[in-house]
Amino acid sequence: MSSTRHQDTKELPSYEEALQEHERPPPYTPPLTGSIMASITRLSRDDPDPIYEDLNNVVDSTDFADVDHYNYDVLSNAVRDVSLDTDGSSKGIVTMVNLDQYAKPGKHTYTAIGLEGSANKLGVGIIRHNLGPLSQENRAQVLSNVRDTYITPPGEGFLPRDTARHHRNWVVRLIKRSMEEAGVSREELDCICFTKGPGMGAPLQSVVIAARALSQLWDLPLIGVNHCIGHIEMGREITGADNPVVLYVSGGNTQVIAYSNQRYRIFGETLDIAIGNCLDRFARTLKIPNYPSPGYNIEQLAKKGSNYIELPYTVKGMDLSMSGILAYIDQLANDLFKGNTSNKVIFNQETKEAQITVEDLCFSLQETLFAMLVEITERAMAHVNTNQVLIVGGVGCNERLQKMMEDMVLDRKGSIYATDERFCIDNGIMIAHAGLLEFRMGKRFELKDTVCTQKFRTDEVLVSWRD
Amino acid sequence: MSDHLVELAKSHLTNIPVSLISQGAESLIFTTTTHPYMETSDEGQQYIVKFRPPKKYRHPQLDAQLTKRRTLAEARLLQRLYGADGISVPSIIAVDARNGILWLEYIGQQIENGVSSLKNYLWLEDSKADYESLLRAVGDMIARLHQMGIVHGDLTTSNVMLQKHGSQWAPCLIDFGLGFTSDLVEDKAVDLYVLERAILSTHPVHSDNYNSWLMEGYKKGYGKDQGKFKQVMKRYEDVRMRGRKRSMLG
Amino acid sequence: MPPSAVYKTNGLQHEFTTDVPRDELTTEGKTTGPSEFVMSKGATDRDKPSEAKDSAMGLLRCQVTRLQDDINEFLTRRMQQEASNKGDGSSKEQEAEELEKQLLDGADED
Amino acid sequence: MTAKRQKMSFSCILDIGVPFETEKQATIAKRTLEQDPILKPDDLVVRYEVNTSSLDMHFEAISDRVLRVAVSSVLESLKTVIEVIDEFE
Amino acid sequence: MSIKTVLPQFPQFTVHLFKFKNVTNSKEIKQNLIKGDKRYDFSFINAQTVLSEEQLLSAVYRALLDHTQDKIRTKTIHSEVIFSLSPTQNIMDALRRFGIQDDSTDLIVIKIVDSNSQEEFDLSVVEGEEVDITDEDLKSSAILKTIKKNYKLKSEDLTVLSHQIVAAIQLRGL
Repeated sequence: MSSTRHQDTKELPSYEEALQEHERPPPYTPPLTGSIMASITRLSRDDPDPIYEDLNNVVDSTDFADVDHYNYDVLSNAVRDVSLDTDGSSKGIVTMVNLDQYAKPGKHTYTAIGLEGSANKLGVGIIRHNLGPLSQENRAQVLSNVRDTYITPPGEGFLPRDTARHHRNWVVRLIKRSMEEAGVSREELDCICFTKGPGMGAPLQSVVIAARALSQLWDLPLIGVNHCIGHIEMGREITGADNPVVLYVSGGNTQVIAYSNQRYRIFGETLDIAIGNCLDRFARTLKIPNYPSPGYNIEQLAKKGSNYIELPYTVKGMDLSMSGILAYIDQLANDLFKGNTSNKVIFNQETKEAQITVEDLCFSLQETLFAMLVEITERAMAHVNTNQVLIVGGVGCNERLQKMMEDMVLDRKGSIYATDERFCIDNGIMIAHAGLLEFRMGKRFELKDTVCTQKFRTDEVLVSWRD
Repeated sequence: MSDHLVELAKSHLTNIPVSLISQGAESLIFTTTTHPYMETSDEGQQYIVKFRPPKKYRHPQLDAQLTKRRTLAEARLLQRLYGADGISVPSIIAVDARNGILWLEYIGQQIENGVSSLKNYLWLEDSKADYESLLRAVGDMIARLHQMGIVHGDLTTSNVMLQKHGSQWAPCLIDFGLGFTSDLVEDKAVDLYVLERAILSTHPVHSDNYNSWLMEGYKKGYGKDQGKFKQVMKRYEDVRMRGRKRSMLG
Repeated sequence: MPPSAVYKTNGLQHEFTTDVPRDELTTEGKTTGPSEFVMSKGATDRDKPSEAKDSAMGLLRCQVTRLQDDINEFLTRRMQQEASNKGDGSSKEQEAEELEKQLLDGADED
Repeated sequence: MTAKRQKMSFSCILDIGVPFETEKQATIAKRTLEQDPILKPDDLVVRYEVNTSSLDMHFEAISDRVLRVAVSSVLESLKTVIEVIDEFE
Repeated sequence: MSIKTVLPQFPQFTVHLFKFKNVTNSKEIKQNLIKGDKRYDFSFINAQTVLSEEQLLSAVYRALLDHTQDKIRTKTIHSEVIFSLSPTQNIMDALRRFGIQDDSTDLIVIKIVDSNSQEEFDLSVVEGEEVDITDEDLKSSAILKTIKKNYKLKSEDLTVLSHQIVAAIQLRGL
């Protein structure tokens, strides 16, 4: 059983560090301890701050720039495959579809740039495919993958207008950085991929503007990509999961997906709010920092909690509901802060002392929400008869969720696949990868078809590149 | 399928030769030809043993709570539904709640692609099959369930088993672990929505037909009480709208 | 010729030019910073636009920024005037504000 | 005094001219900007034209507020286009 | 005539079931039971309240399960069998409804013994006529009205009714 995650994960800031970081006045200086996440989120920073320069050097030497063709051998650590004795489920992607019918004569590779900005992360990545079907032996190459995150003060969510401003003001610098890191010239590119949706309207629009201008300037076709499909295809490519049930968990989405008949079909999903949204909103109630991400800080607090408090548990078949849980735990937190000693769950009725901490609340929230996620995933696995699970989306980085999923999958003798921060959290490379698959199947977008859409269901996309 | 869970089940089932037929999300389903207390006269008669193992991934407190709650909820609902007019569910043979075990009447038989669940039967795409009347019958039965104030909680085509009544297939509802009693229109509407979504994802090619047949049966199942039916329908449309309108941010 | 604009309404006309020396121009607009809301919550602006290159397009970017500021300020003054003339926060005004919020922050597409 | 809401006229008009170096640049800007719908057609009309190397934009709105929001939004995007051209042409 | 059976999950116990008609000493049996006379260590069940063998064995199963899990509510396994016939948690009520009455003439007698020791027992304490214990025989002495009242059931179909009774027995108190 190899369940090692990417080493850098361990160096993420602790909750206290994150807190200190946020209280520090401007100008922005990332924490010294921060490495992979801090560096990804701030890779584009051309701030002359020496600390930041150091950080870039660290990243450059270990992760990105010194490996010209950054391929997945480096990444095999990031894959969690809990049962190696499985039925060859990690054979990789074997496809009968001809992905090369539009290949340019004499050219042996395809290269795409991807632009993502559907929420508060702006990402640009460049990917390369060789001719032929993708497989363990013929894997996609990540040439660069840079990201910058819009961060708000503790207790606040992000407004679309400010997020859009962030994207607009960074997008050109990120594209430039991405091209430089990849060492790719514009002549090598085959297409420009962008997120068409789903997501927040203004941020999506701010990014597609750059994509359209670039496409005309370089005379390259545009490919609009469904954000969720980007997550799924990148997850499959990175981990080698062949035909998994996909748990897609992020700030805006909570879905259990499985492939059939050229569509990624949604078997289960939230009936109200998304998991990431639920965690973010609770983080706001607690007024904990949004850096590096609210969910990450809840995870750190939860690690220190131990008292389990019973919360509502609402699973409806393969669907689930979270708004009731959020309302309930918000109330508990508010009673705790206000010292409402009549609350018997929080306060010992004899001593009037709090018997529950903020850490316990985070712990209980995670235990309850994740148990629900694992349960609906398992139900979908039983329903479609598969024993592979792939976790994608920002919340997929959560180690507790991954561990719980692993425990479930072990009981089914199956395999779990997850990626680390670079691919779990919204990024440009997944848009490049999924877009390139569409490109190889001959798909092209006219300018008039590049208007972004806030609502774009996963099952609307015809998955032409799979059998 | 996990061996240690099977061993655990067997440790609670001394002298009962069981064979695992499926591993659902929360239970292992075994069949056996040994009745827990009756002498079996009929050779080949089978019984279902449903075992809810502890879930390692869940916090022990939550796990104990859910396992107990669901074993009992299922048993109680089956007790209420068994013998009710126009409803078919398996009968209870024995309950070992402390070990999470339910003994149930065996429902269904083998068909070309596995057990005779509605899911497998629809997957056969049998041109001679009368899917329409079958799905109407399922809708009708769900309506009766709802009129009794019972919500299934996990309506899928896997959870409808088919039994031969003469030459006709008749539906039988199973797996009430997520079921509960409720007379709220909302709960019934969500129950239907969950089914609609399951049809959509599991039987995408014919989902429109299947869903409309189900709904016709559901309407008919309300008999004279069309007012109640309309209330559920109205809320069902709301629930669907919520589904479509739901924020779909990345 | 730098970028320019002409505003017209009910007989009134106003012209905007951006014929300003290069060193008075910047890519950082006065009216295009972070929202007041987020600043009031203690945000710091880490997301200023990149500085303009010393190129024709760099200059154009600065000029458009200036033009945008001028137009925004001019129209804002007119809106304030109109509001004070009317003397009440009429429902039409609220409706308009709602409209503005919709454009900036998005709304349901259905 | 009628309860019926009066159809408002497009009384607020703004014309903007942005000179690029080449017609190609102006065309890229036009084609990039004109795809996205801005507000409802009842509230606003926008037209883009390229005249030699100049991008000419014409806005008609029912109020100053609508005009301001629309113009500022288009100019925000325009700045991105210019930056892209500046950096990658 | 009688039934001797071992439930597969509880091989350590052997279960004997007998049925008597025209019993004349029910009052005496009941008095000795109350006194705790060891010779009367049986389950004496009012046969009017029993519809099927399934009902009886289901109660035996329930009693043995609770016994082996250390969860019995009454003093002996034999009184527990009678309690197990009941759909409610009230022990006195269960004994009154399902146990022997002064005027009982149709009796079902159950004896559970250790399979290894095969202890002897003496049924001569019952003065009556032993009969077969098939479902047919059980039905002949059953009073449906009483049974339906005891279990609060309405079904006319006796197979369904019997299954419903089993469910009530299995779910008591859960």
